Order: sequence, then C-alpha cells, then structure tokens
Amino acid sequence: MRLVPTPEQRELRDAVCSFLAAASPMPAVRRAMESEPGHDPEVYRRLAGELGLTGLTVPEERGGTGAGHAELAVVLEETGAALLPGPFLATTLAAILLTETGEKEILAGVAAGTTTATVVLDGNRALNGAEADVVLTIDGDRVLARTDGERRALRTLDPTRRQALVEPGGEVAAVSAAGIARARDLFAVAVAAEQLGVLRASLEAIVAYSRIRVAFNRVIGSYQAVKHRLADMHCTLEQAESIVRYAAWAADEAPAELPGAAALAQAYLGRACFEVASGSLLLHGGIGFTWEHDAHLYYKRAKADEVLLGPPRVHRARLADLLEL
Amino acid sequence: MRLVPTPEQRELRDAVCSFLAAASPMPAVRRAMESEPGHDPEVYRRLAGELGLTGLTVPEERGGTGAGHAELAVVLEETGAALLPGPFLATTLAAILLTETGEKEILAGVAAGTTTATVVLDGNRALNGAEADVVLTIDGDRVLARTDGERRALRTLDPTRRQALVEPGGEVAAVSAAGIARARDLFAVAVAAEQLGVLRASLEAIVAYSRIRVAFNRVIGSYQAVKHRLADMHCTLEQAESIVRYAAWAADEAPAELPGAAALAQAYLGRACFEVASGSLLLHGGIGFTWEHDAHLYYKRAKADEVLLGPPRVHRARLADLLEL
Amino acid sequence: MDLEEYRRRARTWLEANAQDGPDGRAGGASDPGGVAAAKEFMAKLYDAGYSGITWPAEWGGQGLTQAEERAFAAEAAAFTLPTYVFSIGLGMCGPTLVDLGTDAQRRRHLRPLLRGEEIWCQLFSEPAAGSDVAALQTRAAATDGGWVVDGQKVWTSVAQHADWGLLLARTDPDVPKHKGLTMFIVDMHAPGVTVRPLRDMTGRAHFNEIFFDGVHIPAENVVGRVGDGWNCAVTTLLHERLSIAGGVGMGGQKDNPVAFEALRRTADTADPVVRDRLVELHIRSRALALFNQRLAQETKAGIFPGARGSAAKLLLAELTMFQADLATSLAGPEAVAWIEDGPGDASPGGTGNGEGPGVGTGDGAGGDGGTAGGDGGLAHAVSLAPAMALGGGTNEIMRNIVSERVLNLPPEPRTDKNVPFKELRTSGEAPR
Amino acid sequence: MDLEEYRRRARTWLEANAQDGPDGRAGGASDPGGVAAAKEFMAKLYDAGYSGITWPAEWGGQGLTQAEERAFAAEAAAFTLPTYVFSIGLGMCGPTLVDLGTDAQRRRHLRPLLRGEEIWCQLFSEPAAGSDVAALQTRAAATDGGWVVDGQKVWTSVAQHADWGLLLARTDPDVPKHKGLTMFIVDMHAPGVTVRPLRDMTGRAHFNEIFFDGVHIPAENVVGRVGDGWNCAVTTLLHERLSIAGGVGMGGQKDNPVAFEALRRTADTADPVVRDRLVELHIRSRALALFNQRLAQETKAGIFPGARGSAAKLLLAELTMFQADLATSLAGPEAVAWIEDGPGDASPGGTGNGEGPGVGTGDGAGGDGGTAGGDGGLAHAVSLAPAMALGGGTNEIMRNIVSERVLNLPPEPRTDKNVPFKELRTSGEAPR
Repeated sequence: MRLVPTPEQRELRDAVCSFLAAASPMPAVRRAMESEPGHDPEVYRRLAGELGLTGLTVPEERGGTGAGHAELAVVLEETGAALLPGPFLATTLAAILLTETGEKEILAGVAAGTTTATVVLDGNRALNGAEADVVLTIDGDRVLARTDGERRALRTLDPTRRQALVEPGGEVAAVSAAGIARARDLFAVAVAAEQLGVLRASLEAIVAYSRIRVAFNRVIGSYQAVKHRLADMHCTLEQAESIVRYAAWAADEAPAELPGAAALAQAYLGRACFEVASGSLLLHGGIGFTWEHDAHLYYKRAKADEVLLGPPRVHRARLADLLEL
Repeated sequence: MRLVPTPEQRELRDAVCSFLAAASPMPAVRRAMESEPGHDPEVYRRLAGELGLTGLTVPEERGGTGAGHAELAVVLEETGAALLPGPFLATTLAAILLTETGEKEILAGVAAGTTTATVVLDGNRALNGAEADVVLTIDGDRVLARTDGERRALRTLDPTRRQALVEPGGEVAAVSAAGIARARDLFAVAVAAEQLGVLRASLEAIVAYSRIRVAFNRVIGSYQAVKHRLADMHCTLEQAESIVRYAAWAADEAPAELPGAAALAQAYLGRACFEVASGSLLLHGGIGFTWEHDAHLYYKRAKADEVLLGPPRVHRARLADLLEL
Repeated sequence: MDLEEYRRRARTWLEANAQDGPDGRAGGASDPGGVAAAKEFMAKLYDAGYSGITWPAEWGGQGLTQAEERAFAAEAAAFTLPTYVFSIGLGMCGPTLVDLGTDAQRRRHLRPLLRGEEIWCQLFSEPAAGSDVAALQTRAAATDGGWVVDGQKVWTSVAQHADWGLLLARTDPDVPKHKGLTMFIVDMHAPGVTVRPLRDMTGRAHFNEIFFDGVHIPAENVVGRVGDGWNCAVTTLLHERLSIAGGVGMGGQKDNPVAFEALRRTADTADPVVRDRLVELHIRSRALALFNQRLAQETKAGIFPGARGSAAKLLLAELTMFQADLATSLAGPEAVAWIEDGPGDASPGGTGNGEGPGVGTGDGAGGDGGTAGGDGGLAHAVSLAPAMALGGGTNEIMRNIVSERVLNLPPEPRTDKNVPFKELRTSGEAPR
Repeated sequence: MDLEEYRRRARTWLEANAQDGPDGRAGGASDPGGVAAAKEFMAKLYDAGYSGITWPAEWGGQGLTQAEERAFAAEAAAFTLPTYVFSIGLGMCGPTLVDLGTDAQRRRHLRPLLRGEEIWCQLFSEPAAGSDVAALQTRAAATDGGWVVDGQKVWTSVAQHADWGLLLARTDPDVPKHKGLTMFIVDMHAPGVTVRPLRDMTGRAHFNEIFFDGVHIPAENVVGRVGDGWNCAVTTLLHERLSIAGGVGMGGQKDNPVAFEALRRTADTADPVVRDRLVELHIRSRALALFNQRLAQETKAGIFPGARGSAAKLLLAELTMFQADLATSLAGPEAVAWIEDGPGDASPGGTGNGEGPGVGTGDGAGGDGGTAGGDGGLAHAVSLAPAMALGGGTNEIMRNIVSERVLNLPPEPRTDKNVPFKELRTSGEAPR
C-alpha cells in the first residue's frame, strides 16, 4: 500500500498548483463564476490541452497519458482547493467511464482536450450539463451518448460549478457491466480527492486568518477555543488525506479493495469536508458571512460535493453491504 | 405546562438533599457499596419510613402520600446526585407498577417502607434483585409477584447499585394492560430524573474542581478549552432539566402526552448524562482515573442508567413510532 | 388578568389582525410599499396594546412583565408579522433609552418608535471590531455644540429604512479602550451618512455598511455620559440577547423547510436510518423549545434568566446549523441544484441564467426521483444558517458568557484592559 | 534488506517464538513468575535482533530506522507479547540515555535494559503536576557526593518491578520553574524508596505511587546537566509520544471486545440503525489506521512525523472512548451486569460477591436475550477507556501541541515563565 505521493506525483501537484495560482486565483474564479459560461474557457483549454489533464488516466494507446488514479487524485485535490469552475470534473468522470468501458471515439476527443463531456448522475441531472459537448448516460450495462437533446441550466447552491437538467439517452457508446461498476467506484475516489482539496484549503484559510485577526489585543489563533477546533480539523485532514491516498492506491493497484475503499472515501470525505468548511466559515466570524469573502464558496462546494453522488447514507449503506454487516 | 418546581417541591428537594448530605455523603456511599448488603439499611429505613419516600406517589387511601411524579422527580434527582446505594429506585419502580395496576396488599408494605421490592426489567434481571422482599414480573397484561425463588447476584459496572438474576413469575398480583403501559412510561420518567441528578452532580464536581486546580500558574477553569466544554455541558443540563420537568408534568397532568414525553426523556437523558459524566471525568485529568476519586462512580452510574431500560435505540425507535415517522 | 387569559386575548387579536404575509425581511430594501404596510400594522399593534408590553406606561408602553411579552411572542410565533423592520428599535434601542435616556430623549423618541412611525438601527460593529466591540475605531470629535463623527460601521440591519441610529463611537483614544467610548443618537438622514447594502453569503443584502463622513451630532444626543459608552452598550447588548431569547422579532418555524415538521413530510422515512436522524432533530428541537419555555416560566416566577439566555442563543445557533445540514444531507442532489423559477426560489447568488432550452422537471428518462424536486429553499436555509451563529455574538462569545457568568469561571487573562487604546494591536499587525 | 523482506522475517520469527499469552499487564504485580517469563522472552527477542531496533549498535541496538521498528510493531500487533513490563524502558528511558546519557551511564544501563535483565520506570508526574509537569515539587538537595531526594511521584507504570527509575526533581526552587529541574537515574531498590500500588477506576492497580524519603543518589547519576532537567524531560516525552504512535508496547485489537471485528459478531446487525453505527466505527477505525500507516511510510521516506504523532494519539484517545461507549450502548443491560464467574470477568471493582444461590444464565422465563450474556469484558473496556485520553498527555495537551507545533499557532499567554518557582500558585490556593 502506498500512502505517500511519489516524487513524480509531487511534481505533478506543484505543476497544477502553479498553473492554477497563475491562471485561476480566487478573483479570477469569482469573475468566471459570474460570467455567462460560468468558467474561463481559456483556463479549461490550457488545463485539458497544454497540461493534458483530461486524458491523465486515459491509456496512451487511446490518446491519454496513461497515468494512475493516484496521479488523478493529486490533480483533483488541487482543482478542488482552487475551486476551479468549469467542466473539468465532469469531463474527468466521463473519461473514467469511457476508459473503463472500452469506448474509443469520444474518448479520443476527451483525452485530446477538444471535447467536453458529462455523465448523468442522478435521473436527468449532470454537472455542467448545459455546456458539455457530449452527455453520457448509464443505462444498465450500457453507456449511451448524445450530443443533442434539450438542456436546462439549474440554479445551484455552489456558484462555482453549474449543473443542468439534460435529456438522458442517445446512441450506445459502450457495453460493459464490470467497467461501469468500476467506473462508479472511481467516481467516488475522484470526488473524494476534490473534497480533500476543498477541506485542506478551508483549513489553510482559517489557520492563516487566525494568525492575523486580532480580538481583545490577541490574535484569535492564540485562544484555545480556536486552537483546539483547528487542531481537531487538522486531525480530520490527516485522516482524510490518508483515506484518499489509500482509495487511489486501491484504484491503481488493488482492484478487489476498490469498492470498499471508494465507499469509505465518500462516507468519510463528504462529512469531513463539509464539517471543516463549515467550521472554517464560522471561525472567520462576520467576515465569513459576506459574499466578498471566499469562505462561503468553500462551504457551498463542500455541501454540493457531499451530495453529488447521492446523499451520504447511500455510501454508508454500501459500506455496510460490502462489510457484510 | 409547568417546568419550574413549586415552592413545595423546592422544600421537598431541600429536605431530601439535607437528609442525604447528612446520612449518605460520598464517604458513606463508598463504605456502603463495599459492605456486604451493598447499602446502609438504616439510611433506607429512614428514607422509606421517616421521609415516606417509597410511598410518595402512592395514593393516600392506599397508604402513601399521594404526591405527583413532579415530586418524585425532584426526589430521584437528589438520590441520583448523591449516588444513593440500595433498593430505593427498585422499590420506587415497584410502587409505580403496583399503583398503576391497582394492586393493594404488597403496595401497603412498600408505601409503609417495610417491604422492599423490585421489577424484572429484562428477561430475568432486576435491580437489587438479590435483596428485594418481593420480585415483580410483568407478563403480558398481568403483574406476577413472588417472595421466594432463586436469586443470583451479578457483578456490575456500577459499584453503587447491585443487580441480580432472579426467577421471574409467581402469583398474579394485578391485571391491567393500560396500567402496565403507563407504568413503563413512568419508569422512563423516573430513571430520567435520576439521570438528571447524576448529570448535574457530575457537572458541579468538575466546575468546582476547575476553580481550584492549577496548571501553568492558572486555575484550569480559566482555560477556554475547559470553559467552553463546561459551557456546553451547562447547555445540556438546562435542556435535560427542562425535559425531565416536562415529562414529570405530563405524567401528572397530561396523560396523552406521557408516552412521547417519556420516550423523549430517555432518549435525551441517557446520552446527555453519560456524555457529561464522561466529560467531567476526563477534565479531572489523572485524578479522575483513580478509584479514590468519585468521578468514575458517576461515570459508571451514568452508563448503567443509560442501558437500564434497554439500549438507547429502543427509546429512539419508540419515539419514531409515536411521532408516526 | 391572568396569563392564560392574556394569551387567549392576544391570540384572538392576532387571528383578526395579522395577515399571513411576509415579515418585511425579504425584499424590504427595494420595497417601500412593504415598509408602509408594516408601519400601518405597527400602529394597529400599538393601539391594541401589544407594542412595548414591558415598557413603562409613562413612555407609551404597557407596564407589564416579561411574562406577558413572552406570552404574546409565543402566540405571535404562529403568524408571520411584518415587524422585522422595527425589531432593532423595539428589542435594543428603545429599551436602552428607557434605561439610560434623558427624559427629553424618551419623550421625543419612544412613542414614535413604539407606534412604528420611526425606524431605528444599531451602530456598534465595525470590520475590525466584531466580538471585540470595544475595539471600535469610529471617532467622534468634540466640536461646537456637539460632535463630528467619522468612521465605518457594518452588520447593520434595517439601516436602509432607518430614521435614527444608536451609535457607539470613540471619543478618547488616549485611555483604555473600554473607557473612551460614548453612545449617541444619530439622525440617519443627516448629511455625511451613507448606507450601502452588504451582500452576504445568501446572495442577498440582509445587512448594510454605514459610512460616516463628518456627520454632526448635537450635544443633547449623547446617551448616558461621555466616556461611559461601554456601560451603555452592555445595557443594549443585554436587551439584544433577551430579545433574541424571547423571540421578539423572530419568525416561527412553520414555513421553515428544514424544521422537523417539514422534513417529516419530505424525507424518506421508509429508511430506518433517516427516521433515526429525524428523531435526533425532534429531540434537539424539543429540548431547546422546552428550555425556552422553562426560562419564560422562571421569568414569570421572578427568576431572572440573566446570562442563561446566552445558553439558549448558543443552542439555537447549533440547532440552526444542524437542521440545515441535516435537511440538505437527507435530500441529496436536489437540495443543491433546482429549476430556477421554482416557487420558493430564494438564492439570487446561485448561478444559471435560464439560457438553456426548456427541459421539464418530470420528463427525464433514466431516473426515479432524480428530478429537480428542490425549489431552492434548502439551499437558502443552508446558506443562511451560519447567520444565527455569527450575529448577536459568536458561539465562542456565548460560551465565554455562559462559563463566566453562569458557572462563575474566571475570565481569560486580559492584556487590553489598562493600555491606552491607541497602543493596542490591530488585525494584520505583527505582535508588539 | 528491503522492508518487506524484513517484515516477512519478523513474522516468521514471531510465529515461532511468540506465545499467544498475556502481555504481563494483568496481574503482573502479584505474579513474579510472569515477570521471569517475560525476561526470558526479552532475552530471546534481543538475541534475535528485535530489541532496540533503532538504537546504535555501539550500545547494543541494531542501528536500523523507525521504518524497521514500525514494521516489526505492525507484525507484533497480531501477537500478544509479554513485553509490557519493559515498555517504559524501551520507549522512554533507554532512548533518553542514548541521547543524553554519559558513556558510563550508557555502558552500564543500555544492554541490560535491551536484554530485559533490568526493568525501568519513569518518575515525572506528581499529584499537583500532571499536564504541567514542570510544576513538580519533589526536591533533590545537594549533599556530599550526590543528592538527597524527598517527595512523591504518581502514575508510575511497572514501578513495582523496576530496578531503575528516570527521575525528574527540583534542584533549585528560586529560579523559574523550567530552570530549576534536574534529571537523575535512581536505584529503585535504594533505602527510602516506597512503591505503593494505585488502584484506578477499573478496580485494578495499573499504576503506582512512589514515595521518596531521604533517598541518596550518587552524583554520577545526573542525566544531562544540573538545572537542565526540563530539556532532558522534553526529550523523554518526545520518545514517549513516538513510542505510543509507533505502537511500541501496545497490544493489538484482536482480542478487544469493543473493536469492530468483535462487535460485528455480537451486535444486532438486523437493525439498520445498529448497522449504521458499526459503519461509523469502521470508518473511524480505518481512518486512524490508515493515518498511522501513512505516518510510518513518511518516516520511512525521511519525513519526520514530529508533533503530528500527537494528532494520532488524540485520535486514538477519542476512538477508544467512542468504541467502548458504542459497544456498551449497543449491548444494553448485559454490558453492565454479568455473572461473576464468566470467563472474561475482568472487573474486581464491580460488586456482587456470590452470596446468592445459583441461578443459571439461561433459565429465566420472561425474556428473549435478556440473560446475562456479558462476561464483564465490555464493562472493563468502558472503565479502561479514559486511560488513553489521560495517559501520555490529555486531549487538551495534544490539541495544544497540534495547534502550536503543527499549525504554528501562537501559545496561550503564560504567567509562569519568568517567576521563581516558589512564588507560583498551587492548586487549591486563592489567586494571588
């Protein structure tokens, strides 16, 4: 089992981190989320094309980089920490589904960064469904794909990522029951990696603020009430990171452990991320309640991510089944 | 609805409190729990006879005081706070059962303080079952009573109150389905009142200790980590007391509300009491882990009381049913 | 009149006179018509004797006790009264003037306040002075016949409608921070006062920022003594906590989509785990409701709740977060994304501008219950929930109060008590 | 040798040599035979190269890294080794001498310690100096050729078997408290040393109180420099936390009646709410186990865990309380009352002395499952659970460490740093 990133993974992290810090700092995130497309297409183009991240886990022979889910987790942790708007997660989930089910044509465009795609997750709802080039629907053991169909943008709690009602269905793109089952577990790991980033960034924000905000002539970070809450949040972060690394390792190296690891990852990360984001917001005091402060964007992303793959009890029930309780 | 004790109830509380402070302070509790009978028969005799407390809720025409469950709650809160050893709760539960089912003969002895009794709560287990004069068993809509039968003392987590395996059964003492149902709810209220006392005493102990214990040249009660835990415990106490007063009021004045109030009381008090007792013990530091300190006696009583009428989920499930969820 | 009778009469009056309409909170800023209607209702309330229930009769009140006030509030909780815009005046500013104002101030201000003719706001908090109110920086400099004020306030409710404000400003920076403050009555229509809506995390402007630029205040508008502003503010804050605990100006739970009664209708109660979570919410809700009722009964019995009201406020803040979190977690995806023109759509901060073609709610092919069943109500609730834990004192401040004033534990060591204000640290500075 | 190979060999050795017996914790005080067997096992362990894995070869160790030590501990967790009585020496006293001892001290003490020939205990805590170790009052006064010690220590594990103790005592009360301490090696067989078992809340004596009455210590037994005892103690405590985090001297979970694997067998998993609670326990257990494994891997990769080990200790303390509480809550009445001669009966503190006649477990008439199914194991677990949150630093101290040394938050304001020890407050005194 490997729970510590390799030097190569650390390099990848640094590269993504530097890119996002330059191309999509929080003021840019705010401009993007209020813009008509809801994200900066240029940032997405560079992320997908220049950095090749939409094809990261796509095999080389199908146009991708052929990296593992441990690498993908490192990337999603950073896009999560940066609250990157746009269809990167949606397209990544689509790439996972198409890779695991052996699809090739759509995947080529996704891996090349020229096609955006999304997966219908819940009835007729899809992340970035209004703007995706291709909408994928899981129907039993088949993956359906369509580029047409009605789309209707939804209002969302999380202003940094859009959702839409879409028309499910389309042509059969691939058939693979096992591939679909594995893809669903990989979705859980991918979202958990994003949640880890949101959690970490929320904690970092309040730690930094508590070192400079003064109340009663002391920085608030010197009060035990604040310190101890932050220590507990740090404990949560340590466990969250350990679980995400484990689940990503299982995805790459221990397929038999993946279902349990994936359910564990969603069951832990969903709650953990919202609790830390929520604690971070509250400890910011009144400033954290303003629209201009970023705390609420993390809080809302955390809540949206917590229910993205279904309410938390779904993952807990799955874990119970896998544990044969 | 009446949530504040009347002046008469406050007088009763003061009388019981003074009696226990003189007759059964903690050193006496420790002597009693390590003695062969497990309690001080003289204290019980005076409590039952002189103060008439085993007949408190027994109607006057059947030899009791004819007081209400609000009065009984006030008394049990004090016996709980004092960790009174012996068969007072067991006999009180028996008195409730016999009163509600219209039994007269055994009740006369119980009300007079000359008979100790217990109720089989769980299969063949009874509080103070080894030493009770009468063992009552609920069998459908009948109450059975016996004075003979084998008894086998159990080892208990809580050293301040004994339990035993007994032989259930005996002669039919009373028949009343409605009375038995109501008695079960009244058991829940009675135990909740005891739990309120345990909770309150646990909190008072750690508040007092945190005002005198010094660490790093400050009393520990000046540290926010301690203060805020204690503030949260105080919030728990306020809610716990409100619920117990409400449930006792419902027992006396609003029979239709009693089942819901009783289930609420057990569902809240069981957890609340153990959490406060547990927090109190931990905040005492190492001294709280010693046998000689009283914190563990409260902790153990809290745990024993939490499961006395069945595991906590039983009360939550009943509440769900009553709420028609 | 006994309390039950009082309560019965209040209910009768409310049934006859309270419309089941908005409380004036939503859209108030852009809806002067709403404010006009609210003023009309307030005049009726005053004439019926339900405004200023505990205030002295001499100044227009009813001279009754907290018990009657709580009884009325308990009955009013079943209605949605349009009194929000008056809540600061009724709960905080007015009671402060009753306690500390000059007779001239009381005569001029209290009756118009109670009748809803004039609206009040409270001006204490500043960006760098939240929990630590006494660290405020707004300056009031003495001038001919009065004072000149410069500075910035924040978190000011209803300021956009306010005629008067209760202002706390620094009149002496050379003494320790608690000693150099003074309280004033400020005319919100005076030159130099700018009110700017403050958009909060719900996407709405529930609050305002207020800028003072050379605003003149006449000398007779000082409340209490010059330099005694901290003690005056403590009085105001005490009234604030009492009014929150007493439910003054607070709506009921009846339309709250995250309260138990709503969730029992919407949640999947066939799942025993969901049922257990709802039981938990019921337990916590009842526990707090009973505690509040007990405090009310004690007040009636002459036991002053004091700082125990802060325990109720803390519990309410925690319950508010808990239930919003629970409701969204139980609902799942539809809690966080919904069709924009749903009836209760309530989050202008959300995205999605309707540019897509129309896809109906129910016409998706592949899902069971996977349609956008939410109407934004849950999303709004989870966005608004932190407000209860931040306004009127954070949870940490409440815990300090409960531990120090109820449990009598010692305060933290303080380093800001005997130092001139100008020598204190401010946020963002390195430690001295 | 790579780590997997090392681990494989360790497993092979353990399978051949470790009996599946008690760890020497229970009943050790009254069982010298158990200690003799433990010493025999320790000699074998030493000869096989698994004692002092990270210690310098020069003093009898293996000169390997934390990675090998953790690998061995991970394998050993599947067994119950009789090493408890050596754990203080191996985890704390020995490493301190490796770091700070004189060559003479190392030569005299380290090899016998590693071979299990001599048992060590650690003598820091006092009744009035728990979390605040530096507030200790035991005095060491200079005398001819050494020191004379008077005072009392507490919470001393294995002292009843100990040959040597690592003692922290005050050599100068006139300087600030951290500056007047000195560390000593004390002969536990010296005249004036009294060891008294301390009965704890489980009813057993897991710890001891030690009384020093004019005990002479030769000058060469000072560890480090006179007056530098605080820094020496910091070294010892660092080793303590590492050894707890690394699992040195800790038993596995395999026989723990409140761990997930036991509860899945005993709990009523037909109830979905019970199943959900077990899932919660699984999640928390796995989360902590994975965190510990990650720390071990980072250590191997050269990333020193430092104060992050305190996070693991805090989480372990919370998990220990959580699982004991959960197990007893799930079990219900049988968790807290059981037949006295049940096989795992483990709480001599409990009552019930067998004076009643024999009523069999299964012969009750009126109940389903209402028999005394418990054997005292759950009761013992819930009685022992607080130990993890109190020993080796309370949860509050762990949170201080994590917040200050991992998150770099500032410490609390201190009032005890620059004041002579004799002027400091002690417990029970009114504030000065």
